Amino acid sequence: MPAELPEHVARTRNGQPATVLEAISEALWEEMERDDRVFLMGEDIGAYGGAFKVTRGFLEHFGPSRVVDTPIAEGGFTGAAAGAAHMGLRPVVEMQFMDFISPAYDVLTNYIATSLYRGSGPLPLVVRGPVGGGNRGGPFHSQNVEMAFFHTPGLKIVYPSNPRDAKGLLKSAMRDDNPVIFEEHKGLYRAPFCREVLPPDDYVIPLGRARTALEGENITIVTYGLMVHRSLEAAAELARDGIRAEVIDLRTLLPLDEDAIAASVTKTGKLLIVHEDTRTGGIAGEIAIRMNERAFEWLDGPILRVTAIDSPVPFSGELEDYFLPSTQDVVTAARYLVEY
Amino acid sequence: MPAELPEHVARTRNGQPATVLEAISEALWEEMERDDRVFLMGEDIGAYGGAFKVTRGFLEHFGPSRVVDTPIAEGGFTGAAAGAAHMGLRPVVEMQFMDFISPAYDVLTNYIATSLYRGSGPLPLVVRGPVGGGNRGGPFHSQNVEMAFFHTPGLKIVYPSNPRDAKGLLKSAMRDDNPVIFEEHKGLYRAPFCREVLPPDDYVIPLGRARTALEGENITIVTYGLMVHRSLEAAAELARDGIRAEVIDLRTLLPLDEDAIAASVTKTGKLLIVHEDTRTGGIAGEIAIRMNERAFEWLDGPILRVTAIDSPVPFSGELEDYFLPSTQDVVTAARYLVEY
Amino acid sequence: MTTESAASSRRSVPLGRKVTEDLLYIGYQALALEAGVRTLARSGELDPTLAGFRIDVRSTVIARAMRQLPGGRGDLCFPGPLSPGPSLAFGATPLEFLRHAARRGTSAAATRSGGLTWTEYGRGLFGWGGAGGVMTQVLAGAALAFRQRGEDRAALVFEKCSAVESGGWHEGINLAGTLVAPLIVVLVAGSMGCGTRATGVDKVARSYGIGLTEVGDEPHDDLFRKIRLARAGAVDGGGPMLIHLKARSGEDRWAGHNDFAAWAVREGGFSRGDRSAIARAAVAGVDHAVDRIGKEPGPDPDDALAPVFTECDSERPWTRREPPHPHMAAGAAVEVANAR
Amino acid sequence: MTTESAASSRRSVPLGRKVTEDLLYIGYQALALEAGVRTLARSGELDPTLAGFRIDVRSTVIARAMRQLPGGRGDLCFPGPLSPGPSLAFGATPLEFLRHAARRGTSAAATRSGGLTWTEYGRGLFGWGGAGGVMTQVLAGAALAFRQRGEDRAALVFEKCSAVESGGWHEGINLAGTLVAPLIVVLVAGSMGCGTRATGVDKVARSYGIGLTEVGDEPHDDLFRKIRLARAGAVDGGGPMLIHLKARSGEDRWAGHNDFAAWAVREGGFSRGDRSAIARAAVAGVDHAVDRIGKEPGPDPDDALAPVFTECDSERPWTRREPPHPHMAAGAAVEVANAR
Ligand SMILES: Cc1ncc(C[n+]2csc(CCOP(=O)(O)OP(=O)(O)O)c2C)c(N)n1
Ligand SMILES: Cc1ncc(C[n+]2csc(CCOP(=O)(O)OP(=O)(O)O)c2C)c(N)n1
Ligand SMILES: [Mg+2]
Ligand SMILES: [Mg+2]
Repeated sequence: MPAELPEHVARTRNGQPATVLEAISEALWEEMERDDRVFLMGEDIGAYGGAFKVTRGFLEHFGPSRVVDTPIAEGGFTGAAAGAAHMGLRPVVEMQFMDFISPAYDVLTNYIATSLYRGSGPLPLVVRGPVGGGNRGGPFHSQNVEMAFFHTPGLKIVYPSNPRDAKGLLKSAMRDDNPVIFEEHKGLYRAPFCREVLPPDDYVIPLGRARTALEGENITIVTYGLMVHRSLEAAAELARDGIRAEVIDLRTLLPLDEDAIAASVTKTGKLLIVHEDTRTGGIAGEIAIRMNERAFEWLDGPILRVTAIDSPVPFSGELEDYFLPSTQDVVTAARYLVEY
Repeated sequence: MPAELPEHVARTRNGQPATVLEAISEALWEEMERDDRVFLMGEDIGAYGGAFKVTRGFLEHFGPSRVVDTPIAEGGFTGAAAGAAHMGLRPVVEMQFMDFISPAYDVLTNYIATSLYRGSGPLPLVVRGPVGGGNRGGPFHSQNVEMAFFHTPGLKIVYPSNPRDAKGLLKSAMRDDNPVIFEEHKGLYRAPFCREVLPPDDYVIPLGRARTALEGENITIVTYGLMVHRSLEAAAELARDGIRAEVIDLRTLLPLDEDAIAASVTKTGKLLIVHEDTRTGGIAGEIAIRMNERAFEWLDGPILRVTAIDSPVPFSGELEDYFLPSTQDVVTAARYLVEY
Repeated sequence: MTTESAASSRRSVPLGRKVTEDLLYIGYQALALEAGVRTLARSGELDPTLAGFRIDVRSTVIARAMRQLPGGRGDLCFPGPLSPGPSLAFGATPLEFLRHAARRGTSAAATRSGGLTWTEYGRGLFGWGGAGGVMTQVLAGAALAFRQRGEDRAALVFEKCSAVESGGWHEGINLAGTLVAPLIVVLVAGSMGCGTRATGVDKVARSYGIGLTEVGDEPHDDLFRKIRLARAGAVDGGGPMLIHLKARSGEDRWAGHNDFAAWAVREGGFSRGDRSAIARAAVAGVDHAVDRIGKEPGPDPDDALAPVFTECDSERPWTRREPPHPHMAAGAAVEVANAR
Repeated sequence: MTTESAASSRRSVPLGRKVTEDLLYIGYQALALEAGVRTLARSGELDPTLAGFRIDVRSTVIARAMRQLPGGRGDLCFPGPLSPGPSLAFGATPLEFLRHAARRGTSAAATRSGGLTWTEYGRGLFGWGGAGGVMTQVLAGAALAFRQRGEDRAALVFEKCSAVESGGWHEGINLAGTLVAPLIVVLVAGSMGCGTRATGVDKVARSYGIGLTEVGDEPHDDLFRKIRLARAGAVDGGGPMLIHLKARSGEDRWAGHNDFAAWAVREGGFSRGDRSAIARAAVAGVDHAVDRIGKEPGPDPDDALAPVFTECDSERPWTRREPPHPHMAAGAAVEVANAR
């Protein structure tokens, strides 16, 4: 009954446009209604409703055994979530900021990622939380965490760029039997440019499949998260010069949809990768070598990348803006590559 | 006085060939004699002499305040090492197996790597320990850890392939003002094929500089650690067919010596990267995109890689051999690329 | 529950005939298996480090005091450093244990995973997953699942006492305490490791406000009753319980079992003949296993390296060893599917 | 040291004129600065979340009871969640604090690092470094360095009481205990966070066998003496000391300082005029800072983004944003140096 729902999980039922944050709240709420094995764990997600209020109203509705406030112990409660998953529950763990996933690095990479392989069975578990810069959060509240886990076989990594995908991907992640890291960009949570009316049905978006955000012939821009929007802005500027860029939104980073990238690169012959995360050891490298393996003969120019610079995330606004990749950086690099 | 030295730190002084393990012990011993700010921390490194006996005899000679046995708490003692480094000491932390560095992931990436940047000054600290497969150690005692840290600005990563480099690089790492992760392959520790008489002087090998292990014109093989030996074996086999491979031993992974790689690639036009670590998200990706940025016009074929497969390290010998990259894999890939 | 109240439980929990028989049988199994492993290690059939292999027979009693039900409906046990003791009590056979010790056998997981423990939910057995302390977190989560579903089940975990040095263990025990989860943690007094300032396990228990049972040299009928009481406390809302398995004061490691065997004849209703028959049957099973283990073949990599992701097909797409990728030949059509 | 022995210390530590004057001055500074920060936050000059900003004035006394020496030769302090209280006591100016609060100012590190603490070894100040609990580890290591060099120095760390929930904190305190390091840990009673089963800080202290001092509403002259004694105990071989800064029972958060100000006139040898002059001077300094902060320019990225590695030259080789790499143009000569 929509009347008693918190408004941020009732947007779709009320036919209103939803933000990314609301789409995530809706996915959690609907899956908890659908499947009573799903439960939430995290710091201050219950009475307080979460640092970003994603789970506001959940405790009242689902009760304390399904909305579990934890001590400040990311490693411990992620390990416990794994044990609960082994016993048939489907935990969704919130990191207050994804930067604080690092105390859980050991249990995620050594224990959780290897469970199926070691014979301890599938381990359905989602670790979700806010990532990304631009919010003046400084080095400990602004990181992107994908590359901490991208090298670990057995994990999946999802990073949506819009409300529709966020909801559909989170539902898929929660129904997946593998552990999934789910990154939510703070800059998208309540962004006015990023609200949409969501399909009213119980839709899912499959993991491991990229999306063509814009079709084009002259250059492929592969990106994800907030950078999808920067890349689309850049594409609009390029279009004024007659350059038609194809923008691919990866959506899932691991497993990587190399088929989609290869299909685009074999069409355009040029590949630019744009990620907000820092440069060295970023995902652009893996994409580059996969396209060497798959599409070398189609490359009419070097595979290039636009990224943040190799530094912790700066605290001051001036420095953070300088640090982050900008729309103009994408335009410059794309122009260079198209003219190559 | 050599007479009273443990034999494994007296090889060079006695003019005998040293193994990689002995070279590492010598570097530690000599630096501790040279600089009384250096001290060691780790699990059972004192009375027990370390799991691999690298520090046998150190406690007796240098005393308990310079050879500190710690609780089993990798995060805690790495954090404490950072504090001691801030106060002017130069800690060298041993991980009993480098796999157990993961509980220290948070403090290494968030605290230690960012210290200089955040204004807490340089943080001279070495974290060293055994890595690598082939020893039937299973998933928790066989990992290579470079890619857990390669994405973190502020860290250096060193991975030697022979006794001479191991000693010279470890001394450089200990004299460096930045935090350094130092990986020692268990398969090289006592390998009979890997013993050599070391220079008697107090030499160092600079960090960040690769080494040409073999000169050639037809293909560049970039590798490091134990895989240098596999690659040299492969090169010998290729030479029988008249294929002359150039083998580059990276030695330092971060910062990456892209000048050396580019110089070789612009000569051979073909690039094969060989690493023991698993495939997706391995270092080959970063090398591939850097060579796209630097040397695209010189590439006469795709950049390819030979790696372990994307899986935890298997326990059984049959499976582990299948999992690890072999000399024959290198030969096959190199041949394919030369003929491309 | 304190030691005192446990001791006074002697009369309150009667040992049935089935339990007595089981405890005798498993104890004799352990005795014979210890000898068998040592022999196999000395002959080179097993890892030589197992030549001094020991079994703490008390662990069989602790495990047998749990609630054991077929089909994975009973208590859960991680045998940890005391495997195979608790494994035998949970129905594992000596041959299964030897397969794990030998890194081979019929189970694919056994050949992949390593360690002397393994997962078999049907019997309530749980395999090792990495760093010390982590299994306390994982079993805490399993126990949480039991409590949330209102089941009469507990989770039992054996940890070396050095677990108290690791932060991960503290997070696990604190979480179990906060969530009042029926978790029973056995801390096993050990020999290696530097130690902790927290010398008194009793003080640690008190600081978390949880029950403690101390185990020494008592006859096994007493021990069984103690553990039964602790388990009942945990399941009946008492939350986590700590069991301190202290170093034995006497010389004879098998005294507790031998005293118990004497008690079985004296008060337990068994004849000397019954007892001998039980012992002979146990020893025969071990003899068979020791004989058989050398004759079993090793695993086939293609069969045993199961996918890392649950939905991977049998082609194992993560096996990316072959550099000549089918799509790499110039002109080949690239078939791709693109989502949305 | 227990609470009792601390209370009986009243006569044993005399407060000199200098200390009394300092405590008065810093207390008035804190009072004025709290008001100043709130005003600036409400006017939009500082982050609006600081509109309810509070200073616990007891932290100024705790910090002033440390040994303060110029040139980084005295005690070390991490002010943690109670900054600026302890920072002021260690000689920071209100303007310096406001610069950090405003994410700008003359220090490059201030603009990069974030948080309300910063590092200035010359004054013994230490800046924040990430996850809760980590600073206890780091300061434990600093204290270890003091002990190893036989210096009369202690390390002081303020942590929210939720640190007890984090394994990292346990590892730090256990390590400090094991190594008998002169570390003083203040646990600050807080409001957010789910909590721990370890409700009694006294029981935690006892489980580690370390001294505890409890701080409540006492007048600041008493408080000062208590802390002096705890510090002496830590430095004289007592190892780590815990200080529990309890929630105040009374309404008036400044009662302790006001009682002390009264005592200064009654027994401390100060006239009312002296006291007013001290208060006026303190307030004037804060007024100046509040006035000045709005007029300072933000940082210049090119100046403020210092290198991540110590030996980086001013070119910042880690700034790899520009895709058109000079070496990429076809035919350009590549100059490379190859080591060894
Ligand atoms: C986090 C972590 N670090 C290191 C190890 C490697 N390790 C295995 S056993 C052990 C010693 C354990 O000592 P103790 O608890 O005293 O047990 P004992 O071996 O003496 O029985 C160590 C360091 C580990 N398993 N986990
Ligand atoms: C490891 C870690 N996880 C999460 C956070 C984010 N965080 C900052 S303060 C805080 C709450 C602390 O609660 P408490 O100790 O009760 O202090 P209070 O805010 O109530 O004063 C959290 C979760 C953190 N700093 N470190
Ligand atoms: Mg021990
Ligand atoms: Mg609180």
